[in-house]
Amino acid sequence: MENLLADSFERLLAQVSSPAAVRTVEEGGDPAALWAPIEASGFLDVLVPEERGGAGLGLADAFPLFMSAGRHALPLPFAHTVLARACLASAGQDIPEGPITLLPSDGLLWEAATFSALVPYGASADWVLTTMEDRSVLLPVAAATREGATARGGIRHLLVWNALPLESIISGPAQADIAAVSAAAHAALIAGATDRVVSMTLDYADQRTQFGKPIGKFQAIQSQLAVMAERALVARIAAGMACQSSDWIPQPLLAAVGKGRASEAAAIVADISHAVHGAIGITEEYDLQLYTRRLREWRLSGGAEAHWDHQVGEALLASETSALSFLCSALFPAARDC
Amino acid sequence: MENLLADSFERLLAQVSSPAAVRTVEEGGDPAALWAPIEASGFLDVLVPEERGGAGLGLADAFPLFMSAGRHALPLPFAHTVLARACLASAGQDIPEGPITLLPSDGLLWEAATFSALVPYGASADWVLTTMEDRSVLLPVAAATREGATARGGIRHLLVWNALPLESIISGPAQADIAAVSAAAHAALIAGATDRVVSMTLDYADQRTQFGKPIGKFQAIQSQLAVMAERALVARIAAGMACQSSDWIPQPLLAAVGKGRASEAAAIVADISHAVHGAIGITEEYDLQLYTRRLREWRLSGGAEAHWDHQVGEALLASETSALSFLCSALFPAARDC
Amino acid sequence: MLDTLPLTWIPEEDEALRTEVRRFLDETLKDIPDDVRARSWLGFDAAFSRKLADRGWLGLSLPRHYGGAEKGAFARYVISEELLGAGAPVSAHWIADRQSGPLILKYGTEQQKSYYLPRICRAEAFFCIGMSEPGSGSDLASIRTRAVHNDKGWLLNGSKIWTTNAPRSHFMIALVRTSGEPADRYKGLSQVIVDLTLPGVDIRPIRDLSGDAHFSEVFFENVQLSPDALVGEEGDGWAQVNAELAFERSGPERLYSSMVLVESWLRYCRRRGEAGALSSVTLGRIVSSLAVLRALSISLAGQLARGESPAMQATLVKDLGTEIEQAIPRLIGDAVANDPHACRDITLMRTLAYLEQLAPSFSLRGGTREILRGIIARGLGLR
Amino acid sequence: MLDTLPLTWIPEEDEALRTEVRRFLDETLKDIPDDVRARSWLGFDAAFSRKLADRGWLGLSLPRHYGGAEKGAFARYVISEELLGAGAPVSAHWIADRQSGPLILKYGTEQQKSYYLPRICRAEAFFCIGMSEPGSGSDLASIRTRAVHNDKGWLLNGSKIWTTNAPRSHFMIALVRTSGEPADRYKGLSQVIVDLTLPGVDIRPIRDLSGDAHFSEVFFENVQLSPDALVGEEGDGWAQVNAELAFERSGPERLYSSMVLVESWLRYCRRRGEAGALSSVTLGRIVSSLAVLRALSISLAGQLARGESPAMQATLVKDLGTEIEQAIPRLIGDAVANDPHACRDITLMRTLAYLEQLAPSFSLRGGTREILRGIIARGLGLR
Repeated sequence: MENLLADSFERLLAQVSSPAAVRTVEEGGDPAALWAPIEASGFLDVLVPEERGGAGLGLADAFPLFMSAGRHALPLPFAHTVLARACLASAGQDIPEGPITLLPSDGLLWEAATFSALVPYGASADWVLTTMEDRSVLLPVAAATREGATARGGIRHLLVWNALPLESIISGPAQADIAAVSAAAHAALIAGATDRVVSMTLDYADQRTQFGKPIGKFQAIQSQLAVMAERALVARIAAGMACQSSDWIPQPLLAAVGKGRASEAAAIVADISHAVHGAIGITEEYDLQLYTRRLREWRLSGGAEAHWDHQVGEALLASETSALSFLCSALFPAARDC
Repeated sequence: MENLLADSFERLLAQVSSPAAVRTVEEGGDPAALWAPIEASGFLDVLVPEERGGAGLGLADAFPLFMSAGRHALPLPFAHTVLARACLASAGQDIPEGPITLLPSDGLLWEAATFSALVPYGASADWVLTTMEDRSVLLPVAAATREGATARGGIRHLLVWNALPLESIISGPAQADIAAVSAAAHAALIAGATDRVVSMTLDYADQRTQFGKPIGKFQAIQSQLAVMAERALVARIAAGMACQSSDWIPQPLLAAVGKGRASEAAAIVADISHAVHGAIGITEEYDLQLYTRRLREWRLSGGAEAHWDHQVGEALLASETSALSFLCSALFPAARDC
Repeated sequence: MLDTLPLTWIPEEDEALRTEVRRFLDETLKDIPDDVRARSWLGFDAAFSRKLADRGWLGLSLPRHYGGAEKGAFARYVISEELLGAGAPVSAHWIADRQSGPLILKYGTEQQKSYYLPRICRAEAFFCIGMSEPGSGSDLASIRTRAVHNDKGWLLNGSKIWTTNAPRSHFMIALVRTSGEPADRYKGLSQVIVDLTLPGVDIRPIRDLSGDAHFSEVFFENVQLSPDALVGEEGDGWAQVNAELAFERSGPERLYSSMVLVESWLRYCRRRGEAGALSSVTLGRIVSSLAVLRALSISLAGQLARGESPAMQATLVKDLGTEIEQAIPRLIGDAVANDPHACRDITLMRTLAYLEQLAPSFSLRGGTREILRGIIARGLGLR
Repeated sequence: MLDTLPLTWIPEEDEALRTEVRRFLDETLKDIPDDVRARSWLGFDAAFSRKLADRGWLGLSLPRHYGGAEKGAFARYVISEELLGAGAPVSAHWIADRQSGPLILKYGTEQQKSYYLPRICRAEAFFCIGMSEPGSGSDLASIRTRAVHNDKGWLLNGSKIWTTNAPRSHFMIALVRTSGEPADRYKGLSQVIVDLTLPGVDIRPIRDLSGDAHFSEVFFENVQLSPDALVGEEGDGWAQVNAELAFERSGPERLYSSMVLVESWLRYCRRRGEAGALSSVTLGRIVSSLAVLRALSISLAGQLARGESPAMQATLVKDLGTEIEQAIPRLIGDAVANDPHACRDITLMRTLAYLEQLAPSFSLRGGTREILRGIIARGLGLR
């Protein structure tokens, strides 16, 4: 069943999240046209319990959908919204329409009488789900000023609220560690985008001729392509481990492994893909940059490799087991039926 | 004149510090036979002032000699002794016979009623020059128990003194930051050994045939050899900067740059040389391992790349200049005539 | 390419072996210091191998009537992980248990199976593998050692180099030329079992840079092999060897070569109390990388157990595994030396130095990185 | 190989220029944010270039009677360092000042020199360079653009791609075929100066991933060049271009592409007060690497000034320079994201994102890394 689901969503995105549509949103166009078919498809509720009208699936089932969002460089917070809706549903709260992004509790800074946050998908989300003092909070983006926090085409924005609308406070306890939830989502997005970048690069290496043969025949290029494929494989498996949960909440340590390794892979895959593509790869009209730009942004979002490796290292130091034992238990998902 | 000096010392070491002689000392043989011609040559006093019977040269002049010691994997603390003798001479103290190694003040640990230290050349030195409470101290190795702190053939030892002989205390103030002095010496040793390893590896790549042609003709091997040559060049220049001083004391920040970059290069050059050599490179009878083993030991001695990079980073943060300005002034040796 | 590696779980009954093995190793190895344990699958201890055999932990996947336990691939996986993680001296039985036994089971005659397999399970027959020859290196097609069919069987002449454990093994499985010329490349190669006590076999140990003599050069001068020395089909040697390589490239052997150092350093960090950010990041990076590779390796083990041949994926995992195995001593060295004078743990320092020296050899087994990347490139459709 | 790069000091009189230039830049650039400065030598500002010309800082090494200052190579080195380090928008005059002027001085006729050089010194003649062609990439020998000698001079047909600044330059120095066929490889190539206002020249900008349009494709359809369009000898184009490359590969341009980001991040770390170990190590690693490369680059500048041709060393430095220039955004990204929610410095984040996106282009200029490593291998005696 998951494959049917995943294939169907992949087809939907291949249709609606075309490079042209991605460019439109990146250039400040209204994301509503891109969001509407996604909202209408019902995929946003895959993790919402059946009794609340959702599909009642687990994070592991949603993983291929998140990868599709990455594979098509969807400039809207699909994965984040799916997780936010699961979170709101599990708190028994109403779920607003529109794209929702996620922000860990320490992401919101209170300073000089304003709240501010660097928000992934700040450019296209309507809501920010975060936690304050152990309460889930849904902040309306419309009430904030926003400013791009990346170079052209970036979707991470700095949002600043001069006052928080009180009606936005959800009267329920926080449901999960949003940092981990968001890390798992980003890892899956990276896995999807690396998949796309690898296949574009292999195609290019096969077609592009230099010195009388396809560049993919040169040993030095082959070596780079092998490294790229290896890292894409690591990102894929690491993200899969991060999303290996039967409910919607990832195991935090696995989310850390997933985001750390996927982040490292993101930079390596992006760099190699551009090295192989040469000048064409950095032109606006060639699509590669849509995916590599997103890879770089997702790598940094919520912490890159050093941040997450640090979490894993601290957890091991604090445990009392051997490294091998930690690998076999803490760093491997619980059996599939859990 | 420096070239005459350097050539003459290089010839001496080529003669006395042969692979066979190095192996003898590494296997626990008496280093006296190897030390005698070096002591007799007078090179140990190149940095001692003329009025004390030395050559009165500066560290920059000694740099090529230190490189020679590295190039021949000399298992005795030649560079360290040269610097220690300069230090003792500048403090107006007597200079004992025999090889002297260097230990920064924080290298000596007082614990459980003993002094202990991990000492480079602990296997072959007679004396350890260190500082205690701003005093230069010369500790006799004979009074300590010693235990190898590396794998086979390593010359770094753990020395433990149950009591310190009082007569060893030199009644003079400390003359220099021994950590920096030792870092500059190790950087030069690494530069010398990488030079040797690079030329051995290039020769091998030219001679060894696989799949019908010399392996040096394969693009993937060429790429590795290029990286190796680049890193050897970095080690060489970095070490040269560390040793760019007209007296015997290096500029501490340049010593940090030198040891940090040379340490990074040491690991890369050693790894690539072995990758190119294949199985033959890790045999005892092939000489490559004499130099790569020393490279790895020198890399760690007194701090590897992270340690020294940290020092440089902290210095830049604490300064009030731009990074460019720091590069142009703090991280470049003062003009040659200083 | 990437769709074919699903997360795979080790069955509970195999996982359950772990506790028992761990308890046995804790007890048996308690006096062996880390710098000796670091040799792990280069460490030779025939008595230790026999202890494992006594517990039924050798030849686990072999049929019961040959002395095996008829367990699935994952039982061996669990035991291997625990042995390697603890740095147990497994080299006496390792090749027989992992490669030679399964090879004989798959390709051998009934006579070969009933002779060799029970001995392997009892740790009475230790095997080594003869692949490289002087001058051949990665180019195995250039093999010149030749077994000529004669009326008594096969007459063997030539030599093998870099053979692990030859002086202490009972048998070698050698890849030799039985027909054709070196110019025929992979055609005409076969695998033969050589009894190393036969006249004409001369074994000369090669010391490695750590002072150990795990390697040897083995010379064959008119060694008369019996007719049943041949394993599998004459001329199929290259195909048989490659089928083995998929196992060799993706097993736990390809992840844990530096594991004793990780454990040693971890204990040191805990004793010091405050590890510092660099150490935490390094530690996290190492175990995160290993965690992902372990998941890949288990997935591949599952595929191999189901009879699939994920050769390209196995090669990807081997290349990644080598990378982290070789990076570990470099990374830990940098972290330990970050506080350059703090460490008085001589055993840790010796373990570190040993693995720094030995790490280059990790990319020699199972193909150099250039060879592997060429295979990957082909797998990606590039040549 | 390694003996030939002695530490070299910039003469005091040239070093003295630094203070003046720095003061000028502090004042002139004070309102330009870091994410704009990050474009540096891609930043186009003709008025700024004219201000530099007014101060006598263009064409520094050219003879006085052509409008230059007759200073040594190091005066330009110092000024370049300060311009690049500050992220000054230098691209208008950069190629004319660094490459085209010296080229014309070396190979040009008296007429060419007295026409172009004074204009270059006054920032009135901006140049671009036409090398790559659609489909040629790194393989410059496959050039197809052709200038055919006719009675009015040279008739130019073909196209160039990836030309920086073509729409805003007055002239292009193009490498074109004047005799032979592409199969003749490097034989028959020449350099010609193309007045970009001539009929038949069609320039189509190419937007890059950051939204800028520094690159262009330039088409030539029966463009009639005058007889003195040829620079140097007919057929010597390849040799002339390679002589230029040694300069291009080892100058300060090859170290400071990410320098504005380093400065921006350094200020951020200082404002935060406590940088953390990871940031200190990263910062130290970056500036240490740059310090060593800067020493190498200065040594090479000295050799070039003395008329030597350290082509292989220049290539080593270029490859090392590209490595650190490309590593800087990756390293700083990891360090900034280590405290993932702390940074509210939008300008730093934009500068970082811009350089992350642009960094791949750093290995396009002056030869891809594979090309460079092939040159190094030849220099090492390997082919």
